[in-house]
Amino acid sequence: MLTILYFAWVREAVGKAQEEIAPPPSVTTVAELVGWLATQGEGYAEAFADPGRLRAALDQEFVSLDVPLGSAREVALFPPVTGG
Amino acid sequence: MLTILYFAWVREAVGKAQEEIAPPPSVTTVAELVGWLATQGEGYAEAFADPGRLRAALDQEFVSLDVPLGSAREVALFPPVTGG
Amino acid sequence: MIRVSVQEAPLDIAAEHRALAQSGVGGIASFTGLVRGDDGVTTLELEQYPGMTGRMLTRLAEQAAERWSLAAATIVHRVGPMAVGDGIVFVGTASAHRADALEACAYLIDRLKTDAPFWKREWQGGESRWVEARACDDSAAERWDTK
Amino acid sequence: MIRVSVQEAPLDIAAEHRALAQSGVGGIASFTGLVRGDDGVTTLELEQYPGMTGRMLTRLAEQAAERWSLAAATIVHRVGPMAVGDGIVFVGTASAHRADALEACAYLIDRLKTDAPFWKREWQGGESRWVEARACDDSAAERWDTK
Repeated sequence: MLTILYFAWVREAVGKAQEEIAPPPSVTTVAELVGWLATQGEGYAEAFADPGRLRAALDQEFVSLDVPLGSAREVALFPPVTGG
Repeated sequence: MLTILYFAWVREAVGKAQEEIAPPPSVTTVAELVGWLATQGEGYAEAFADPGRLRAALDQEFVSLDVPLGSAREVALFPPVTGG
Repeated sequence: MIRVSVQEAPLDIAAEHRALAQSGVGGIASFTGLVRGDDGVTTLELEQYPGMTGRMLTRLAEQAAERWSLAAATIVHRVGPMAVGDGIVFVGTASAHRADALEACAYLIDRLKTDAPFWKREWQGGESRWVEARACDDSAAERWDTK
Repeated sequence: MIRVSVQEAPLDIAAEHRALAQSGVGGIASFTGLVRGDDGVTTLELEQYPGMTGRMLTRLAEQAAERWSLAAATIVHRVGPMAVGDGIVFVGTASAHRADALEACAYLIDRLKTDAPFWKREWQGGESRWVEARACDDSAAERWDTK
Protein backbone atom coordinates (compact mmCIF):
# COMPACT_ATOMS: atom_id res chain seq x y z
CA MET A 1 0.00 0.00 0.00
CA LEU A 2 1.19 3.48 -0.94
CA THR A 3 0.07 6.67 0.73
CA ILE A 4 -0.49 9.19 -2.07
CA LEU A 5 -0.75 12.91 -1.34
CA TYR A 6 -2.07 15.54 -3.74
CA PHE A 7 -1.48 19.28 -3.50
CA ALA A 8 -2.79 22.49 -5.07
CA TRP A 9 -4.83 22.00 -8.28
CA VAL A 10 -3.96 18.29 -8.40
CA ARG A 11 -5.71 17.89 -5.05
CA GLU A 12 -8.69 19.86 -6.29
CA ALA A 13 -9.02 17.86 -9.53
CA VAL A 14 -8.76 14.51 -7.75
CA GLY A 15 -11.15 15.74 -5.07
CA LYS A 16 -9.10 14.51 -2.13
CA ALA A 17 -5.86 15.39 -0.34
CA GLN A 18 -4.68 11.86 0.42
CA GLU A 19 -5.48 8.19 -0.22
CA GLU A 20 -4.08 4.71 0.32
CA ILE A 21 -3.62 2.83 -2.96
CA ALA A 22 -2.24 -0.53 -4.10
CA PRO A 23 -1.30 -0.01 -7.75
CA PRO A 24 -0.91 -3.07 -10.06
CA PRO A 25 2.54 -4.71 -10.21
CA SER A 26 3.15 -3.24 -13.69
CA VAL A 27 3.48 0.21 -12.03
CA THR A 28 7.14 0.52 -11.03
CA THR A 29 8.01 4.23 -11.59
CA VAL A 30 6.41 7.52 -10.59
CA ALA A 31 5.56 8.18 -14.26
CA GLU A 32 3.84 4.80 -14.50
CA LEU A 33 1.89 5.60 -11.34
CA VAL A 34 0.79 8.89 -12.89
CA GLY A 35 -0.27 7.09 -16.08
CA TRP A 36 -2.24 4.53 -14.09
CA LEU A 37 -3.89 7.17 -11.88
CA ALA A 38 -5.05 8.98 -15.05
CA THR A 39 -7.30 5.95 -15.77
CA GLN A 40 -8.99 5.98 -12.35
CA GLY A 41 -11.86 8.36 -13.11
CA GLU A 42 -12.79 11.76 -14.44
CA GLY A 43 -11.02 13.93 -11.85
CA TYR A 44 -7.93 11.73 -12.09
CA ALA A 45 -7.94 11.97 -15.89
CA GLU A 46 -7.94 15.77 -15.58
CA ALA A 47 -5.23 15.88 -12.90
CA PHE A 48 -2.83 13.44 -14.58
CA ALA A 49 -3.44 14.03 -18.31
CA ASP A 50 -0.21 16.02 -18.76
CA PRO A 51 2.72 14.63 -16.72
CA GLY A 52 4.82 17.59 -17.91
CA ARG A 53 2.82 19.80 -15.54
CA LEU A 54 3.50 17.53 -12.55
CA ARG A 55 6.24 17.20 -9.98
CA ALA A 56 6.71 14.47 -7.38
CA ALA A 57 8.27 13.59 -4.04
CA LEU A 58 9.03 10.12 -2.67
CA ASP A 59 9.08 9.93 1.10
CA GLN A 60 9.29 13.72 1.20
CA GLU A 61 12.25 14.08 -1.19
CA PHE A 62 11.79 15.69 -4.61
CA VAL A 63 12.34 13.21 -7.47
CA SER A 64 11.95 13.27 -11.24
CA LEU A 65 9.03 11.28 -12.63
CA ASP A 66 11.25 8.57 -14.15
CA VAL A 67 12.54 7.23 -10.83
CA PRO A 68 11.39 3.82 -9.52
CA LEU A 69 8.91 3.81 -6.68
CA GLY A 70 11.18 1.32 -4.93
CA SER A 71 10.25 0.86 -1.29
CA ALA A 72 8.73 4.34 -0.90
CA ARG A 73 5.75 4.54 1.44
CA GLU A 74 4.62 8.07 0.64
CA VAL A 75 4.28 9.52 -2.87
CA ALA A 76 3.25 13.14 -3.38
CA LEU A 77 2.08 14.54 -6.73
CA PHE A 78 1.72 18.27 -7.27
CA PRO A 79 2.39 21.19 -9.64
CA PRO A 80 5.75 23.01 -9.61
CA VAL A 81 6.19 24.80 -6.29
CA THR A 82 5.51 28.54 -6.02
CA GLY A 83 6.35 29.52 -2.45
CA GLY A 84 8.60 32.26 -1.17
CA MET B 1 37.76 83.91 5.75
CA LEU B 2 37.43 80.14 5.73
CA THR B 3 35.21 78.14 8.07
CA ILE B 4 37.25 75.12 9.13
CA LEU B 5 35.56 72.12 10.74
CA TYR B 6 37.35 69.33 12.62
CA PHE B 7 35.94 65.87 13.38
CA ALA B 8 36.80 62.85 15.52
CA TRP B 9 40.38 62.79 16.87
CA VAL B 10 41.35 65.82 14.75
CA ARG B 11 38.71 67.83 16.64
CA GLU B 12 39.99 66.50 19.96
CA ALA B 13 43.65 67.26 19.18
CA VAL B 14 42.87 70.81 17.98
CA GLY B 15 40.55 71.30 20.95
CA LYS B 16 37.71 72.83 18.97
CA ALA B 17 35.08 71.72 16.46
CA GLN B 18 35.10 74.79 14.25
CA GLU B 19 36.91 78.07 13.63
CA GLU B 20 37.10 80.96 11.18
CA ILE B 21 40.58 81.39 9.72
CA ALA B 22 42.27 83.61 7.14
CA PRO B 23 45.32 81.63 6.02
CA PRO B 24 48.23 83.47 4.34
CA PRO B 25 48.08 83.91 0.53
CA SER B 26 50.76 81.23 0.06
CA VAL B 27 48.18 78.60 1.16
CA THR B 28 46.32 77.60 -2.03
CA THR B 29 45.60 73.86 -1.63
CA VAL B 30 44.11 71.71 1.11
CA ALA B 31 47.52 70.12 1.70
CA GLU B 32 49.09 73.56 2.10
CA LEU B 33 46.34 74.48 4.56
CA VAL B 34 47.11 71.31 6.55
CA GLY B 35 50.83 72.16 6.52
CA TRP B 36 50.14 75.70 7.72
CA LEU B 37 47.71 74.55 10.43
CA ALA B 38 50.41 72.20 11.75
CA THR B 39 52.44 75.32 12.70
CA GLN B 40 49.63 76.94 14.69
CA GLY B 41 50.29 75.38 18.09
CA GLU B 42 50.78 72.16 19.99
CA GLY B 43 47.36 70.58 19.40
CA TYR B 44 47.51 71.57 15.73
CA ALA B 45 50.99 70.07 15.37
CA GLU B 46 49.63 66.78 16.72
CA ALA B 47 46.51 66.80 14.57
CA PHE B 48 48.21 67.71 11.29
CA ALA B 49 51.65 66.10 11.60
CA ASP B 50 50.79 63.25 9.24
CA PRO B 51 48.64 64.34 6.27
CA GLY B 52 48.42 60.67 5.21
CA ARG B 53 46.04 60.09 8.13
CA LEU B 54 43.74 62.92 7.05
CA ARG B 55 40.82 63.30 4.68
CA ALA B 56 39.08 66.50 3.62
CA ALA B 57 35.87 67.96 2.27
CA LEU B 58 35.41 71.32 0.52
CA ASP B 59 31.92 72.78 0.87
CA GLN B 60 30.72 69.34 1.99
CA GLU B 61 32.18 67.35 -0.93
CA PHE B 62 35.01 64.88 -0.35
CA VAL B 63 38.25 65.98 -2.04
CA SER B 64 41.83 64.75 -2.12
CA LEU B 65 44.36 66.90 -0.27
CA ASP B 66 46.03 68.15 -3.45
CA VAL B 67 43.03 70.12 -4.73
CA PRO B 68 43.03 73.93 -4.66
CA LEU B 69 40.94 75.65 -2.01
CA GLY B 70 39.50 77.83 -4.79
CA SER B 71 36.45 79.73 -3.63
CA ALA B 72 35.44 77.18 -0.99
CA ARG B 73 33.88 78.65 2.15
CA GLU B 74 33.87 75.54 4.32
CA VAL B 75 36.82 73.18 4.71
CA ALA B 76 36.50 70.06 6.85
CA LEU B 77 39.50 68.01 8.04
CA PHE B 78 39.03 64.58 9.59
CA PRO B 79 40.25 60.97 9.71
CA PRO B 80 38.97 58.38 7.21
CA VAL B 81 35.27 57.79 7.82
CA THR B 82 34.11 54.72 9.78
CA GLY B 83 30.29 54.82 9.74
CA GLY B 84 27.83 52.13 8.75
CA MET C 1 21.77 29.04 15.35
CA ILE C 2 19.07 28.03 12.89
CA ARG C 3 15.42 28.92 13.32
CA VAL C 4 12.74 27.68 10.93
CA SER C 5 9.01 28.27 11.29
CA VAL C 6 6.03 27.47 9.05
CA GLN C 7 3.15 29.35 10.60
CA GLU C 8 -0.28 30.87 10.08
CA ALA C 9 0.56 33.82 12.33
CA PRO C 10 1.77 37.06 10.71
CA LEU C 11 5.52 37.61 10.44
CA ASP C 12 6.98 39.60 13.35
CA ILE C 13 9.93 41.27 11.65
CA ALA C 14 11.10 43.14 14.75
CA ALA C 15 11.07 39.95 16.85
CA GLU C 16 12.96 38.01 14.16
CA HIS C 17 15.60 40.76 14.00
CA ARG C 18 15.91 40.80 17.80
CA ALA C 19 16.43 37.03 17.84
CA LEU C 20 19.10 37.26 15.11
CA ALA C 21 20.82 40.08 17.02
CA GLN C 22 21.20 37.72 20.00
CA SER C 23 23.99 36.05 18.04
CA GLY C 24 26.13 39.07 18.95
CA VAL C 25 27.61 39.69 15.49
CA GLY C 26 27.77 42.93 13.57
CA GLY C 27 25.27 42.55 10.77
CA ILE C 28 21.84 41.20 9.88
CA ALA C 29 20.59 40.87 6.32
CA SER C 30 16.97 40.08 5.62
CA PHE C 31 14.58 39.59 2.76
CA THR C 32 10.82 39.74 3.16
CA GLY C 33 8.42 38.64 0.42
CA LEU C 34 5.09 40.47 0.44
CA VAL C 35 1.63 39.85 -1.02
CA ARG C 36 1.28 42.15 -4.06
CA GLY C 37 -2.07 43.65 -5.01
CA ASP C 38 -1.44 43.27 -8.78
CA ASP C 39 -4.37 42.41 -11.07
CA GLY C 40 -7.00 43.00 -8.42
CA VAL C 41 -5.72 40.28 -6.08
CA THR C 42 -7.47 40.58 -2.72
CA THR C 43 -6.18 37.53 -0.85
CA LEU C 44 -3.25 35.16 -1.26
CA GLU C 45 -3.51 31.62 0.04
CA LEU C 46 -0.48 29.43 0.72
CA GLU C 47 -0.70 25.64 0.76
CA GLN C 48 2.15 23.51 2.06
CA TYR C 49 3.25 19.87 2.20
CA PRO C 50 3.24 19.53 5.99
CA GLY C 51 6.26 17.75 7.36
CA MET C 52 8.31 18.22 4.22
CA THR C 53 8.35 22.05 4.35
CA GLY C 54 10.01 22.35 7.76
CA ARG C 55 12.61 19.76 6.87
CA MET C 56 13.45 21.40 3.51
CA LEU C 57 13.75 24.86 5.07
CA THR C 58 16.04 23.51 7.78
CA ARG C 59 18.19 21.83 5.13
CA LEU C 60 18.46 25.09 3.15
CA ALA C 61 19.50 27.00 6.27
CA GLU C 62 22.12 24.33 7.07
CA GLN C 63 23.47 24.51 3.51
CA ALA C 64 23.77 28.29 3.80
CA ALA C 65 25.57 27.94 7.14
CA GLU C 66 28.07 25.53 5.53
CA ARG C 67 28.72 27.83 2.60
CA TRP C 68 28.96 31.20 4.38
CA SER C 69 30.18 32.32 7.78
CA LEU C 70 26.88 32.75 9.62
CA ALA C 71 26.17 33.19 13.31
CA ALA C 72 22.44 32.64 12.77
CA ALA C 73 19.89 32.02 10.03
CA THR C 74 16.12 32.31 10.22
CA ILE C 75 13.45 31.26 7.72
CA VAL C 76 9.78 31.93 8.52
CA HIS C 77 7.14 31.05 5.93
CA ARG C 78 3.45 31.77 6.38
CA VAL C 79 0.71 29.42 5.23
CA GLY C 80 -3.05 29.95 4.92
CA PRO C 81 -4.82 33.10 3.75
CA MET C 82 -3.09 36.49 3.80
CA ALA C 83 -3.99 40.03 2.79
CA VAL C 84 -2.32 42.36 0.30
CA GLY C 85 0.78 43.89 1.90
CA ASP C 86 1.25 41.01 4.37
CA GLY C 87 4.61 39.30 4.62
CA ILE C 88 4.67 35.80 3.09
CA VAL C 89 8.22 34.83 3.91
CA PHE C 90 11.08 36.22 6.01
CA VAL C 91 14.68 35.16 5.51
CA GLY C 92 17.26 36.59 7.89
CA THR C 93 20.99 35.96 8.35
CA ALA C 94 23.46 37.24 10.93
CA SER C 95 27.18 37.38 10.29
CA ALA C 96 30.35 39.17 11.31
CA HIS C 97 30.84 39.84 7.56
CA ARG C 98 28.13 41.79 5.80
CA ALA C 99 28.84 40.21 2.40
CA ASP C 100 28.26 36.75 3.90
CA ALA C 101 24.99 37.84 5.47
CA LEU C 102 23.73 39.38 2.22
CA GLU C 103 24.82 36.55 -0.07
CA ALA C 104 23.43 33.84 2.21
CA CYS C 105 20.16 35.77 2.35
CA ALA C 106 19.99 35.91 -1.47
CA TYR C 107 20.82 32.19 -1.64
CA LEU C 108 18.10 31.26 0.82
CA ILE C 109 15.31 33.17 -0.89
CA ASP C 110 16.36 31.95 -4.35
CA ARG C 111 16.52 28.29 -3.30
CA LEU C 112 13.37 28.48 -1.22
CA LYS C 113 11.40 29.48 -4.34
CA THR C 114 12.23 26.16 -6.02
CA ASP C 115 13.14 23.76 -3.19
CA ALA C 116 10.32 24.14 -0.68
CA PRO C 117 6.88 22.60 -1.22
CA PHE C 118 4.56 25.61 -1.05
CA TRP C 119 1.85 26.59 -3.54
CA LYS C 120 0.30 30.03 -3.96
CA ARG C 121 -3.29 30.67 -4.92
CA GLU C 122 -4.54 34.16 -5.71
CA TRP C 123 -8.08 35.25 -4.92
CA GLN C 124 -9.77 38.12 -6.74
CA GLY C 125 -13.00 38.45 -4.81
CA GLY C 126 -14.68 35.03 -5.14
CA GLU C 127 -12.49 33.80 -8.04
CA SER C 128 -9.19 32.03 -7.51
CA ARG C 129 -6.30 30.71 -9.58
CA TRP C 130 -3.15 28.78 -8.72
CA VAL C 131 0.00 30.81 -9.38
CA GLU C 132 2.21 29.29 -12.11
CA ALA C 133 5.89 28.62 -11.45
CA ARG C 134 8.24 31.03 -13.21
CA ALA C 135 11.25 29.96 -15.26
CA CYS C 136 13.24 32.90 -13.84
CA ASP C 137 12.93 31.35 -10.38
CA ASP C 138 14.55 28.15 -11.68
CA SER C 139 17.47 30.06 -13.17
CA ALA C 140 17.85 32.19 -10.02
CA ALA C 141 18.09 29.01 -7.95
CA GLU C 142 20.48 27.34 -10.38
CA ARG C 143 23.02 30.17 -10.37
CA TRP C 144 24.10 28.96 -6.92
CA ASP C 145 24.98 25.53 -8.34
CA THR C 146 27.59 26.84 -10.78
CA LYS C 147 29.49 28.95 -8.26
CA MET D 1 10.42 56.92 -2.65
CA ILE D 2 13.60 57.75 -0.78
CA ARG D 3 13.74 58.15 2.98
CA VAL D 4 16.92 59.21 4.76
CA SER D 5 17.27 59.87 8.46
CA VAL D 6 20.24 60.66 10.71
CA GLN D 7 18.90 60.35 14.22
CA GLU D 8 19.72 59.81 17.88
CA ALA D 9 16.60 57.68 18.38
CA PRO D 10 16.93 53.88 18.17
CA LEU D 11 16.19 52.21 14.84
CA ASP D 12 12.59 51.03 14.51
CA ILE D 13 13.03 48.10 12.13
CA ALA D 14 9.35 47.15 12.04
CA ALA D 15 8.29 50.73 11.22
CA GLU D 16 10.94 51.00 8.49
CA HIS D 17 9.71 47.74 6.96
CA ARG D 18 6.09 48.93 7.11
CA ALA D 19 7.02 52.15 5.34
CA LEU D 20 8.90 50.24 2.61
CA ALA D 21 5.92 47.88 2.20
CA GLN D 22 3.73 50.92 1.41
CA SER D 23 5.42 50.95 -2.01
CA GLY D 24 3.22 47.95 -2.89
CA VAL D 25 5.94 45.79 -4.44
CA GLY D 26 6.76 42.19 -3.69
CA GLY D 27 10.05 42.27 -1.84
CA ILE D 28 12.03 44.14 0.79
CA ALA D 29 15.72 43.58 1.42
CA SER D 30 17.41 45.09 4.45
CA PHE D 31 20.75 45.23 6.17
CA THR D 32 21.17 46.30 9.78
CA GLY D 33 24.56 47.03 11.30
CA LEU D 34 24.80 46.37 15.04
CA VAL D 35 27.10 47.40 17.88
CA ARG D 36 29.34 44.43 18.64
CA GLY D 37 30.55 43.74 22.16
CA ASP D 38 34.04 42.60 21.03
CA ASP D 39 37.08 43.43 23.16
CA GLY D 40 35.02 44.57 26.12
CA VAL D 41 33.35 47.44 24.27
CA THR D 42 30.52 48.82 26.40
CA THR D 43 29.34 51.82 24.35
CA LEU D 44 29.76 52.95 20.77
CA GLU D 45 29.60 56.63 19.94
CA LEU D 46 28.92 57.95 16.45
CA GLU D 47 29.99 61.43 15.36
CA GLN D 48 28.74 62.96 12.11
CA TYR D 49 29.40 65.95 9.86
CA PRO D 50 25.96 67.53 10.20
CA GLY D 51 24.48 68.72 6.93
CA MET D 52 26.84 66.64 4.82
CA THR D 53 25.63 63.25 6.11
CA GLY D 54 22.00 63.66 5.07
CA ARG D 55 22.98 64.92 1.63
CA MET D 56 25.47 62.07 1.04
CA LEU D 57 22.97 59.42 2.15
CA THR D 58 20.30 60.90 -0.14
CA ARG D 59 22.76 60.89 -3.03
CA LEU D 60 23.64 57.22 -2.39
CA ALA D 61 19.95 56.27 -2.34
CA GLU D 62 19.39 58.19 -5.60
CA GLN D 63 22.36 56.43 -7.21
CA ALA D 64 20.94 53.04 -6.16
CA ALA D 65 17.52 53.99 -7.57
CA GLU D 66 19.15 54.88 -10.92
CA ARG D 67 21.07 51.64 -11.08
CA TRP D 68 18.40 49.17 -9.94
CA SER D 69 14.64 48.99 -10.28
CA LEU D 70 13.55 50.18 -6.83
CA ALA D 71 10.15 51.25 -5.59
CA ALA D 72 11.63 52.62 -2.36
CA ALA D 73 14.93 52.97 -0.52
CA THR D 74 15.52 53.84 3.12
CA ILE D 75 18.74 54.69 4.95
CA VAL D 76 18.64 55.41 8.68
CA HIS D 77 21.89 56.08 10.54
CA ARG D 78 22.08 56.67 14.26
CA VAL D 79 24.44 59.16 15.89
CA GLY D 80 25.40 59.66 19.52
CA PRO D 81 26.02 56.95 22.11
CA MET D 82 24.62 53.45 21.68
CA ALA D 83 24.76 50.18 23.61
CA VAL D 84 26.05 46.77 22.58
CA GLY D 85 23.42 45.05 20.40
CA ASP D 86 21.84 48.33 19.26
CA GLY D 87 21.33 48.98 15.57
CA ILE D 88 23.75 51.57 14.13
CA VAL D 89 22.46 51.70 10.59
CA PHE D 90 19.46 50.36 8.65
CA VAL D 91 19.43 50.09 4.88
CA GLY D 92 16.21 48.89 3.24
CA THR D 93 15.15 48.56 -0.39
CA ALA D 94 11.82 47.60 -1.96
CA SER D 95 11.55 46.18 -5.45
CA ALA D 96 9.37 44.02 -7.66
CA HIS D 97 12.55 41.99 -8.33
CA ARG D 98 14.24 40.41 -5.34
CA ALA D 99 17.70 40.46 -6.94
CA ASP D 100 17.41 44.24 -7.43
CA ALA D 101 16.37 44.75 -3.82
CA LEU D 102 19.25 42.60 -2.49
CA GLU D 103 21.95 44.04 -4.77
CA ALA D 104 20.90 47.63 -4.13
CA CYS D 105 20.96 46.90 -0.40
CA ALA D 106 24.51 45.51 -0.65
CA TYR D 107 25.55 48.55 -2.72
CA LEU D 108 24.13 51.01 -0.21
CA ILE D 109 25.81 49.50 2.84
CA ASP D 110 29.15 49.10 1.03
CA ARG D 111 29.17 52.69 -0.24
CA LEU D 112 27.88 54.13 3.00
CA LYS D 113 30.94 52.75 4.81
CA THR D 114 33.28 54.92 2.69
CA ASP D 115 31.11 57.77 1.35
CA ALA D 116 29.29 59.10 4.41
CA PRO D 117 31.01 61.28 7.03
CA PHE D 118 30.53 59.32 10.23
CA TRP D 119 33.18 58.37 12.79
CA LYS D 120 32.93 55.59 15.36
CA ARG D 121 34.44 55.74 18.83
CA GLU D 122 34.47 52.71 21.10
CA TRP D 123 34.22 53.03 24.87
CA GLN D 124 35.49 50.33 27.22
CA GLY D 125 34.30 51.61 30.55
CA GLY D 126 35.96 55.04 30.91
CA GLU D 127 38.53 54.52 28.14
CA SER D 128 37.80 55.32 24.50
CA ARG D 129 39.45 54.98 21.10
CA TRP D 130 38.49 56.10 17.58
CA VAL D 131 37.84 53.15 15.29
CA GLU D 132 40.31 52.92 12.37
CA ALA D 133 39.05 52.68 8.80
CA ARG D 134 39.47 49.24 7.23
CA ALA D 135 41.03 48.62 3.83
CA CYS D 136 38.43 45.91 3.14
CA ASP D 137 35.71 48.57 3.31
CA ASP D 138 37.46 50.52 0.56
CA SER D 139 37.65 47.46 -1.67
CA ALA D 140 34.03 46.53 -0.93
CA ALA D 141 32.95 50.01 -2.01
CA GLU D 142 35.18 49.98 -5.11
CA ARG D 143 33.78 46.73 -6.47
CA TRP D 144 30.66 48.67 -7.50
CA ASP D 145 32.79 51.02 -9.67
CA THR D 146 34.09 48.28 -11.93
CA LYS D 147 30.72 46.68 -12.73
